[in-house]
Amino acid sequence: MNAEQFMRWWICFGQEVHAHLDDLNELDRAIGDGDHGTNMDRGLSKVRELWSLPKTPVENLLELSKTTGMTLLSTVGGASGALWGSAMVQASQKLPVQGTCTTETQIAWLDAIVASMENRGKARIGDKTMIDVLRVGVDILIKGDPPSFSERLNTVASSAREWSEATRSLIAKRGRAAYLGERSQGHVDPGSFSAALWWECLNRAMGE
Amino acid sequence: MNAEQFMRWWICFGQEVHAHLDDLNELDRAIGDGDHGTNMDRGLSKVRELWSLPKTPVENLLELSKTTGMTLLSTVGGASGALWGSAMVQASQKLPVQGTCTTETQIAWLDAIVASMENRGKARIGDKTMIDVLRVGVDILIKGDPPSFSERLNTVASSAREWSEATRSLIAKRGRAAYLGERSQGHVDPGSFSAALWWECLNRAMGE
Amino acid sequence: MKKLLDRVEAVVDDMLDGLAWSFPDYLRRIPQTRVMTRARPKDLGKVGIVSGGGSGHEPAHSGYVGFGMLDAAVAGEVFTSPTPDQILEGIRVADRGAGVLLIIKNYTGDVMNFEIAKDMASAEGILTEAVIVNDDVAVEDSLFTTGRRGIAGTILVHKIAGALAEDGCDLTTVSRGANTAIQNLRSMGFALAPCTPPAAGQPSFTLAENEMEMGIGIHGEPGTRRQPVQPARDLADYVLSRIVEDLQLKAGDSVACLINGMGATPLMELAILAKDVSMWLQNANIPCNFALMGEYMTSLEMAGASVTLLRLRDDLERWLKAPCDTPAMRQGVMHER
Amino acid sequence: MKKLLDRVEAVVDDMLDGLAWSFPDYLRRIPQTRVMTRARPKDLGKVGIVSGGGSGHEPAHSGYVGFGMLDAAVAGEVFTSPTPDQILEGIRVADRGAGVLLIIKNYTGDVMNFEIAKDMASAEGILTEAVIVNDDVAVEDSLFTTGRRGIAGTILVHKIAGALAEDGCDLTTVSRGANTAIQNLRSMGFALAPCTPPAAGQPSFTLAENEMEMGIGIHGEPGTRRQPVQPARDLADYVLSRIVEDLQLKAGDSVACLINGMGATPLMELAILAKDVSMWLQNANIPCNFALMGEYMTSLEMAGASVTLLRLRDDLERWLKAPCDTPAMRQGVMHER
Ligand SMILES: Nc1ncnc2c1ncn2[C@@H]1O[C@H](COP(=O)(O)OP(=O)(O)O)[C@@H](O)[C@H]1O
Ligand SMILES: Nc1ncnc2c1ncn2[C@@H]1O[C@H](COP(=O)(O)OP(=O)(O)O)[C@@H](O)[C@H]1O
Ligand SMILES: [Mg+2]
Ligand SMILES: [Mg+2]
Ligand SMILES: [Mg+2]
Ligand SMILES: [Mg+2]
Repeated sequence: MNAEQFMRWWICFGQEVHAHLDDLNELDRAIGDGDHGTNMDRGLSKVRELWSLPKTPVENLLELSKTTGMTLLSTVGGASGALWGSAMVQASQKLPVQGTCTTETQIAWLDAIVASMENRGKARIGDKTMIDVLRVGVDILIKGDPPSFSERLNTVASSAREWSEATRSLIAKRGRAAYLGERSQGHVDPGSFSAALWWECLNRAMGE
Repeated sequence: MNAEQFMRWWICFGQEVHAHLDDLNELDRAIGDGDHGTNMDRGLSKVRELWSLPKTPVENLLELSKTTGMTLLSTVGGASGALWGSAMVQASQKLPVQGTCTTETQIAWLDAIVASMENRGKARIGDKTMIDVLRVGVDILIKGDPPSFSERLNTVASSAREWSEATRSLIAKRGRAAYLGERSQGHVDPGSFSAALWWECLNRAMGE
Repeated sequence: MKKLLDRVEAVVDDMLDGLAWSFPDYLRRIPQTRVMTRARPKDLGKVGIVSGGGSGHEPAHSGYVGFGMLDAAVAGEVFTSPTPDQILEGIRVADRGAGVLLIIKNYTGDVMNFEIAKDMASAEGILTEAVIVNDDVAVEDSLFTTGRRGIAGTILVHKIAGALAEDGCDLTTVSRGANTAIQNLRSMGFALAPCTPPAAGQPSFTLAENEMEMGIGIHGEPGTRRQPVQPARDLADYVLSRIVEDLQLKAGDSVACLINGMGATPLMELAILAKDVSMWLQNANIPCNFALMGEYMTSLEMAGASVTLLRLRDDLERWLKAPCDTPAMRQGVMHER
Repeated sequence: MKKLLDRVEAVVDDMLDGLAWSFPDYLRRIPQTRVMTRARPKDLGKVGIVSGGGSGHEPAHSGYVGFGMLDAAVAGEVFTSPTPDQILEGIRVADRGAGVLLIIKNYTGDVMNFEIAKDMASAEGILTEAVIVNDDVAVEDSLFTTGRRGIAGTILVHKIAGALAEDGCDLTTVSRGANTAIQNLRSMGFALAPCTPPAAGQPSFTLAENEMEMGIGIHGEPGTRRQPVQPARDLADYVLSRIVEDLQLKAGDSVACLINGMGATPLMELAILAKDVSMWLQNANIPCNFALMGEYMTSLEMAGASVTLLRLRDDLERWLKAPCDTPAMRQGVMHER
């Protein structure tokens, strides 16, 4: 992954979230407080603004991950802001300060992102959160089968919405939806849906 | 007028107001605060309760008028309560403490009721209040033409709703509707409508 | 109609009991009446202050019973003025030997019922004076009609009269102070959504999604004009222009300001309106030396607000800032450091 | 959506400016932040108290900034927890050299953002402790999920922690007192009508004319159960039964009680609920030694209410009754005679 791919990826993520703003809010209205789209959109558009400044250190992946995290941390708010923001900051240490990073490094970094979220949010697969899409995806990338990274990434990106859809039948254990208990069943978790968009954009950015 | 007629009259008035509860509230909702029916009904049902007690001094017209007034005063509230209540108390002095009263006395007493209202409320004919129905009626009774009281009363009772209806085109000068200025036009004054019911019941009670 | 209540016909009684229970340090309900009075009566020899009106304006008026404001508040049915016998009870309990001031909002029903009660009190030998609050500039002032309504500005009259009375002024002085306040007091309100009186069971008027009522009173009645919904800034501009014109306020005049919610409008929106009001006043070079923002005189669950300005003079400002301790308004030098 | 506002994207900023203007004796907004702090900072050497959360709960939390309660309140977007950088600003200003207690409502977002800010503050050498309020009995308490939510009872934790801090207790003692309060605190709420977050522009849920939501939180979300509308008395009975069972309250135990409006419910209805609560407690022989009734922790213009009980011990009662002086809560021995 190089810096340009990183930026294309996150710009795409911001655009996709913006395009699905109402969908994400609607999902959150059903089992949360209706702001997931607004939250993510607020933060991701700030991330983009950041890069339109002239002085961005575009060649520093560590810095990119860290400032992306800091920006999300200070603009998104809510559960998603804390999780995405602090994960991107913490995991940034895995990335190089110069040049591209290897596939192994990228995977270790992605794993670190999700691990940081798991650590902070205490959610496990099946708790009906974005972890249901993020952890499953990272584990496929880690497993090394098929051997081609881009193929695995393709699989993740093309399956991510299904994983998100699969949260529908679950009872939420973490996040705001957990307060609804059984009433949370029958609705897709909003954070899992935005996480799917994230995988899709990564795949797109890496393929270009 | 004898005591029985007095009581039949006011019981009729209470029943008619109760039957028109929603109409009166509806009229008041348009240009007031929607409670004229509820107010009058609350007071008039208390008046009836009073007479179902065993110890009512039924043969004392003065006392009847006064206790009717006191009851209205302490139960109706609002503009109508103050006007009807204090008028009935004040005018009661015109009535005898024993036996029936003559037509002349009755007319003087009715005039005193309306005069008391005019005095307290400062409304004149044309101000879009119950005075538009009460003063016009009393003046016909006073004028002595046609000579038969019951004929004049008939005229008053059969015209009263028209007088009330005629308030529709007026701009209110007194009471709550006055705050609406020109917006009060096009609506019948609620107090004028209940006043019409009062004339109708008096006519009915005197004819029986 | 969806309301949190038990018996429609007993809302006022149930409410008064609930208020007395909630504010035991402040309020007592006089048994068998609808009069709320101070838990700790004012000193003997001081002027008593009585106000009241229809219910549905909470915290007005029982919320202002206490040190530095009212001695008794008389509650009528919802939006219906109280009856003279109840007002008389309030006057009796408020009389500490120096007479009683009645603070009446200018509605025909209120004025007449209070006047009748005043006559009754006089007949009992209780000295009384009455002042009539008519702060609503939405309605034209005229001798030939009912004149202007009394609305939220009434609270500031309670405050000022209460301070004078607590100071030991005599009835004439207290009454004169209240009238000075009234002469310098103007308000105007608007509604974004109507309210539903419990007994009526239906809204007092209906509005389309983009409509509002300008120039409302406090009894759920429609205003003087229906108009499209506007941003808070434009509403502030309109009502302040009307008030300032009516008061003939000039740059440099200082004011007190009350931003009052009508019931359903959240504090967030009132605060936004307050911001707009503050900027308007600043632009007009009218310093605000005393501000109140919150729900002071409501119309059940109506959505909307009113703005009140009181032109200040040194004495009015001093009385406004004097300490008071009531369920709904508490201020003092308590914890100043 | 009909709201009194200017720019949907700036509601929080406009509100904070309006609050600062309305309560100049109490509040300052730290420039460029969403932190409200005391106009007169607490004495040096006393523990600072910081709370906060999404906006839309006004007067929470900035309404409780002042003597005897909070030193800083941090406001997030509507119904969205504030971000760590803002919370850190609040911690910095609240630190008077004796450390800072964070009072957090138990929502994933709030807890995580406050925890991140706490880490940042520690990195700066500021001593911090955090307590998590989880008073909502509508939600089952469980280690394997998020646990119970924090709702209106939070105000009583502010009060108690604030009193301890003002008394000069050290951070551990203040934190322990707050936790004692939390352990004895339970609440439950219900909604008769939803609210509309400004950015969303539509109600968070819809209800038929005869439906209500039982067991709501404070973010406009639906409750744990939809049910037909019931009289206030039955609602009081249900929520009190749940609370009393969860707290294992026995006859003779004394409590503090908070009857809290969700925004659009008028004081009249809250007072009626208060009456029902008072009668229920009296029948259960549970004396109430301290009552609050009004809007303390709202959900924009949601219609509904919550009831909170705090089991009292001598110390808790003393701290609850200690003086405080904030925009939304003022009590003291000011005018006692
Ligand atoms: N403990 C957690 N671990 C992982 N993800 C979580 C956790 N809590 C919430 N989430 C995710 O965050 C999403 C909600 O984000 P958002 O609506 O922006 O925040 P909030 O719930 O504070 O309003 C949920 O849909 C869920 O996927
Ligand atoms: N000054 C007045 N003089 C005569 N009648 C009046 C006056 N003010 C009001 N009314 C009458 O009272 C009626 C309203 O009564 P009601 O609704 O019971 O009282 P309120 O206006 O206090 O709610 C009006 O329709 C009008 O006929
Ligand atoms: Mg959300
Ligand atoms: Mg009326
Ligand atoms: Mg009325
Ligand atoms: Mg949120």
